[in-house]
Amino acid sequence: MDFNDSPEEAAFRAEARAFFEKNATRKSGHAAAQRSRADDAANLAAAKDFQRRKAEAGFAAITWPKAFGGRGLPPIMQVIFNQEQASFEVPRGFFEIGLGMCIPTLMKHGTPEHAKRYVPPAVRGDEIWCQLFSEPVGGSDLAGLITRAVRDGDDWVINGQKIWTSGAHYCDFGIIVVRTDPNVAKHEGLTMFFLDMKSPGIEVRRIKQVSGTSNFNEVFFTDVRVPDSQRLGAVGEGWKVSLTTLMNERLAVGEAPAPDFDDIFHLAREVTVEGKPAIADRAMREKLADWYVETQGLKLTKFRTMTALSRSQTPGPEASITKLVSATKLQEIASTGMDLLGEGGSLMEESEVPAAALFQQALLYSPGLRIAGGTDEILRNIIAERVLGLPADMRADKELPFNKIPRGKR
Amino acid sequence: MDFNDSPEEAAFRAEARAFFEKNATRKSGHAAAQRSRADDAANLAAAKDFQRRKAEAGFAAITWPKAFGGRGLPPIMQVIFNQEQASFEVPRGFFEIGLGMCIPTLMKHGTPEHAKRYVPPAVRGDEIWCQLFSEPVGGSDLAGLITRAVRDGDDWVINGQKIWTSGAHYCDFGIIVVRTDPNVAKHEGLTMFFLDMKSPGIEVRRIKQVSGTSNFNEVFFTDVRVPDSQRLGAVGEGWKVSLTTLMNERLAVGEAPAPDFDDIFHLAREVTVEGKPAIADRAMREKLADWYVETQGLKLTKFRTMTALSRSQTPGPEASITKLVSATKLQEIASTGMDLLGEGGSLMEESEVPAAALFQQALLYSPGLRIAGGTDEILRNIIAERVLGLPADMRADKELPFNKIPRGKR
Amino acid sequence: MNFDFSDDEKRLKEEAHGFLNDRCPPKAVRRVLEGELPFDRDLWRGVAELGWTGAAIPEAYGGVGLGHVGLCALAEELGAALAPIPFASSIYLAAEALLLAGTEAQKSRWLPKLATGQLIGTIAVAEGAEARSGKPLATSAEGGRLSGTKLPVADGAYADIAIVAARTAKSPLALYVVELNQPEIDRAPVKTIDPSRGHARLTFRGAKAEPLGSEADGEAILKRLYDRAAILVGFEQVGGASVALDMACNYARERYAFGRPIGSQQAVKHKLADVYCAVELARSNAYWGAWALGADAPELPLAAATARVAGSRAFYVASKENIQVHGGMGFTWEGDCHLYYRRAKHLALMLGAAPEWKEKLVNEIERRNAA
Amino acid sequence: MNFDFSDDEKRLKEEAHGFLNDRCPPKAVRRVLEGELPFDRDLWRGVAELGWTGAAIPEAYGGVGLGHVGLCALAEELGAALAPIPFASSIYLAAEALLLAGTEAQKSRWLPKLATGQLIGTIAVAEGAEARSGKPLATSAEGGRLSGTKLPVADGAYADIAIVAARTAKSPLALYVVELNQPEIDRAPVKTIDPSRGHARLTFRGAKAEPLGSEADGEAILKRLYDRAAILVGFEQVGGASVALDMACNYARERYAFGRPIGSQQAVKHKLADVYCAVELARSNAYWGAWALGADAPELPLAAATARVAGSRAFYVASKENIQVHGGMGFTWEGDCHLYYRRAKHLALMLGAAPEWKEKLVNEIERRNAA
Repeated sequence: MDFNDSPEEAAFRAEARAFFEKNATRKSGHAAAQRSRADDAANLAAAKDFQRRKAEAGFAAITWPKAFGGRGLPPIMQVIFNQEQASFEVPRGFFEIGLGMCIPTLMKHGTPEHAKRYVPPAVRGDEIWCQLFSEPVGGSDLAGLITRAVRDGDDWVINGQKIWTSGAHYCDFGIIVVRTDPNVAKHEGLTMFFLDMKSPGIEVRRIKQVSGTSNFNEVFFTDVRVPDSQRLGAVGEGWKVSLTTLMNERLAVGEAPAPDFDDIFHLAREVTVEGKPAIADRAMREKLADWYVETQGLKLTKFRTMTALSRSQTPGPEASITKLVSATKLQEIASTGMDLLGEGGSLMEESEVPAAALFQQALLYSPGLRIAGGTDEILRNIIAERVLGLPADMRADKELPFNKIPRGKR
Repeated sequence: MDFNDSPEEAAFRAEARAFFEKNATRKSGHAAAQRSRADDAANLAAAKDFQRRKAEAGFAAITWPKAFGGRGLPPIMQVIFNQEQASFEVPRGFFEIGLGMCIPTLMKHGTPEHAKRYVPPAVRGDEIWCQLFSEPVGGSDLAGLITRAVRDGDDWVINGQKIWTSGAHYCDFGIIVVRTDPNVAKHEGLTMFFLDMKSPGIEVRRIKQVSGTSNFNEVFFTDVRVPDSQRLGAVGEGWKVSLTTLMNERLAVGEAPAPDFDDIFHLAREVTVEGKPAIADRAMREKLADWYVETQGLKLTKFRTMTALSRSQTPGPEASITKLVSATKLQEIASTGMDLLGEGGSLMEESEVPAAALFQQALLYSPGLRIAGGTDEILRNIIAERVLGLPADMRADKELPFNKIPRGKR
Repeated sequence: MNFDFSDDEKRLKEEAHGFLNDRCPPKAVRRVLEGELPFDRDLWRGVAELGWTGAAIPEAYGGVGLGHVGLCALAEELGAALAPIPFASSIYLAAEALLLAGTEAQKSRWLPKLATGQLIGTIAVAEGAEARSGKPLATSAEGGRLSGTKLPVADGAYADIAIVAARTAKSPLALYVVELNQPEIDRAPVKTIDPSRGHARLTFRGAKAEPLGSEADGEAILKRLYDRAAILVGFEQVGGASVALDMACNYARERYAFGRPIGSQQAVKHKLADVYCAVELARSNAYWGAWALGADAPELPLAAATARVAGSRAFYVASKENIQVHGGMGFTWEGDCHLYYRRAKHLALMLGAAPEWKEKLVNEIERRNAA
Repeated sequence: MNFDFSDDEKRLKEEAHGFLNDRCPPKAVRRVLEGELPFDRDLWRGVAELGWTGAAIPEAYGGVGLGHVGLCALAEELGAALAPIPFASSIYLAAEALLLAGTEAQKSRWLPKLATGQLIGTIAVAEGAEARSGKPLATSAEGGRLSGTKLPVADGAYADIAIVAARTAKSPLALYVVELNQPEIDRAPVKTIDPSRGHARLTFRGAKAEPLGSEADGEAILKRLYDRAAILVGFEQVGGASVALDMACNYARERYAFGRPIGSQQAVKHKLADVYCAVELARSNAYWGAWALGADAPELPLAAATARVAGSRAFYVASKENIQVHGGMGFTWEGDCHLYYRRAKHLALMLGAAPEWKEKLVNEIERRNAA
């Protein structure tokens, strides 16, 4: 057992670090800074600029085949790049979905012409992509979607509504799954397309979240025309195609944001409770120990995954534990951090509150972490079925034509 | 809001207390003593003697109609009797099932002759009854039982096996549910009988539990003949009849045995950890507070139930929370109590270990509390469906003939 | 045995339920949450007209003299409705403080106006976010003049009077009644996790202040006041928790996924069964508090701590899992789930957080065992 | 990055798995549990012949010199099999103590015999059930003679030597090597929660004892020894937890109720998913411990505490929920579930309970942050 890079890995790490030293600022202090990720114009421009520099330096598509402009390196190299990146302030949150999910789907299911036209500008950051899968009726039942596409000559005409679409308001293109046949079983009547987000008939509305930010959108489709040439995969094969995308999502979904163990540990050292530092309290110490065990366990589990990657093995759905464990931990840490302040704990004036009200803000965004990208319940199902081999839930919708499935009032 | 008895209740309480003062010994100290309830011959004889005295004093059938030899009092009076009883050392564990479940079923579904023959000796403690419902194949799926009864002239011939039968080894009679028609749906092919436990073809084997004691039995039936006159309810109505019995069981299932809050509180005051009483440790204090809140909450919930009873309202399935909460609490308390002792915590020599190894013993019997009389999972289903009105689980066995229901390997 | 509200109290509770259903739906809470109003003045007038503000204030001081158990019944309904009004500040804290420690003159002067809702009262103890620090109070009183800063003060921006805790030459904590409309007091609204309840920073620059109770007794009065308020807040928590649980159950019955109501899945059913257990334990413990409050029983401090710990947990758990059951919709600003989640955490902190109360609880049991 | 066992270690682990499957099924554990045998002497001979007892003992002292990461791999398999042999006492504790603090003469005298399993060693620290009391040791040493009582001592009834902690005139805790077959030592078996591992009371009445390490260093050596042993026990815990989880999953797949496997119910699935998370976190933390042990890294005390807290929790939770999934059958003596439950709690207590290790963990982080 060791934590050492192989010679190739060490060389790549050095190259990545040099890139960041040249193109980004090293993080100082801890926490706080990593929070502000508003998707405003200034941040978008900065992100596009940084993406272009990554592309020019050969870091924008590390694991992709050379044929698509990638470097063809094994996945461990991407992990190493991300590790190095973690020490720097870099723009984030604009390209992950496009490059992590949409473009890989396009590369696999699109034509060579599609790839030639769309991959290079996506990699350079000139064009941004979003993913239009979830719908209000669906929730965890992703395939229960009802947005329709009807064939009309060489086009398809889309009507319906998508939701939880990150970045729809600034994206150039999107991939979308729609129902093309409601008379067959749920998973069999779906088809995938890509489309121009500026197409007539698309309306984007931002969703305000509990935390007050708006990371997601609703997207409404009224007679939106998409040429059949923009279909990805066969008609009726949309579910299978979208599994490519979702598999990539699962790898991308990582641990919850700060505050984590380090933040509450520092808070407990700073905050005074009844005349003593909070960390002197044995009840607090036991909680800290429990969180450390989880935080460290998740970090080390990632090292086990990296080991599999660096041996060119494919890591399994074990990674599902990361989000499941860390989202709940985040909510507990946020709540406990506030409790340290007693009657003052509910204050949210950044200038008045320890750690600039990080814990208060986290209380508000943590519930979303337990939902987005697979709820706690879905993740437990994935672990139970795919890792532990337990039988699937009984299905009420199995083998029924989609339009015969009970749907309730909302 | 008050905790006072009505004048009738106060008079009955005084009468009950006088009975106990005369016929039993008041408890001293706390915990420990209440544990030993071996069902040996000496304890059985003492229990029969005490039951006879209860019957003579009019306390053996407080709520039963006068026609059956009861006093016809409202259920609150039974609660008051039990409250008074709690302060005394009395033999327990022999008559609860017979008088709480079997005889009420017989009174409701048997003939007047049955009642005349069997009720008085049961009330006086001369004859003891057991309940033969559970089977190895069944578990929580009580109605999934496969013990068969086949009609033969005026008799039925029973073959099969029951399990988890408390007291089968000393009982005189039992009530039994068997399958009389495997070709109809699960709940429709059952019939209930009562039988003499000394009938030829019955073999009783005691089950040794994890805790080392044997409170339960397996009972094997080989060509056991039961006259049709001992049928309770119509052929095929066994499930409905058994619901009478089970409703009574649910009311009888109470909180878990010691150690409870008081015991761990005293332990924490007695045991020294790192030179200080364990109770000085803030981590321990938070746990104590949590358990107190649960213990007190359950006790007060019982007062709410009593209030409903004393207003002659029927308490609902809310009582299910008692066992659900207290069984888990018991296991936590047991484990934490042992942790206070560190490396010495696993010792079980009663003379060496604080509280005479009560916590160690509890660690071993607590898992049974989370299973017997309805598992944690069944209780949560009951609360969700009957209290909160959530929809039932999807049923794989619904509307199938019993012998077509998938059954697996074990 | 009568461990329940009386028939009269139940009737009062039902009336309150109907009134609040009508006058305080979630969209009324939202108007305060979103900053349209500092608090719901119409609702405040309404509850005052119904006599709720004077419910537990003796008739001699202009109240209804209904007693504290009745006030508990009202508190449960106010909590269920998330009422965006200064009820807790003015009634559970300011009026109760005057009842506990005021002189005859103080009671006669302030209570009738608090009873009718004409005046709004509050309490000002914390001095900044680090309210549990146990550091000496920076706010000081000398010669009837008060100086220092209090933060956060619930309803501080629009309250008329405040009970203020200050250090004096002789006492680490003495209480004062302070009229807030003085030029020597600055008030500024501050952001908290629950904007449906207004909070402010109050800066005193030699403001006039009148002692409440003796200087030496300040800490004892405050402890007793908080114990009593904890029970009333406990009922608000039980009320809020019950509604959050109901919302989750309703949604779980109606929302379909995979061709069936999500509430038929054990993951949802069992989660909600556990929430139900937490809520019922909190309710029973709150009832104990109501009894202790009504009877002024020696068990009051223990019952208060028990009700508070149980209530804080129940509302927090119920509101957090209500969001989870609602999935993505539960996390939108437009959905109402977050109103309960915010209020749950606010109430769990307002009289001090769970660790303080757990400590009080165990202290109290030790004290009773030693006695 | 190579955060996994090496191919050689994996091969060793697989061989161990096969051997223990064959030689140490649950019914072998049961023979010790039910008092038929004090420990499984055949199995002990078998593992000794395979060189496991000498795995981490240097070749110079008759061992195999495989190193501690290899020993971790074996520990996981021994834990999975609930091996009813004095492996932990003799190897993780006695042999390791000699390696850490023994003189050349002591090492040469004892290690070769411990390495071949010819001798059985153990450690005797606790003095009665209240082992966390922090009271001064009652067992004392003077002039090479030891007096006092140790209880519980794992494998104390049949071990040949023990490392004994005693107070001296100069030190609150010094360590001694003691041969147990002396007339001045009484040994009596005692009951514990896990009878598949024998324990005894040892009474020393002026027994001959040889100092191990300097008197002044006793506490430091013991701490270091426990840290190292915690990692090895951590692997036993991960092994045991994995088997308990597997048992539960197998049963849940095969056992039908209501016409379907119970494992298709979310109540069971989600419970086991949570157990899986606990086991995987424990496994990853144990790997960190293995690395620290192999590299003798400065992180060792922190990694040890982390592995211990995670391992104790994982095995306890897995074994307790394994009973629950098995329902009534899980609670019978004949069922094997309780073997894991007993062992889980025994291992969680043997080097000190979770609260002690959580305290060590936070202390260690504070120390590292201060540095």
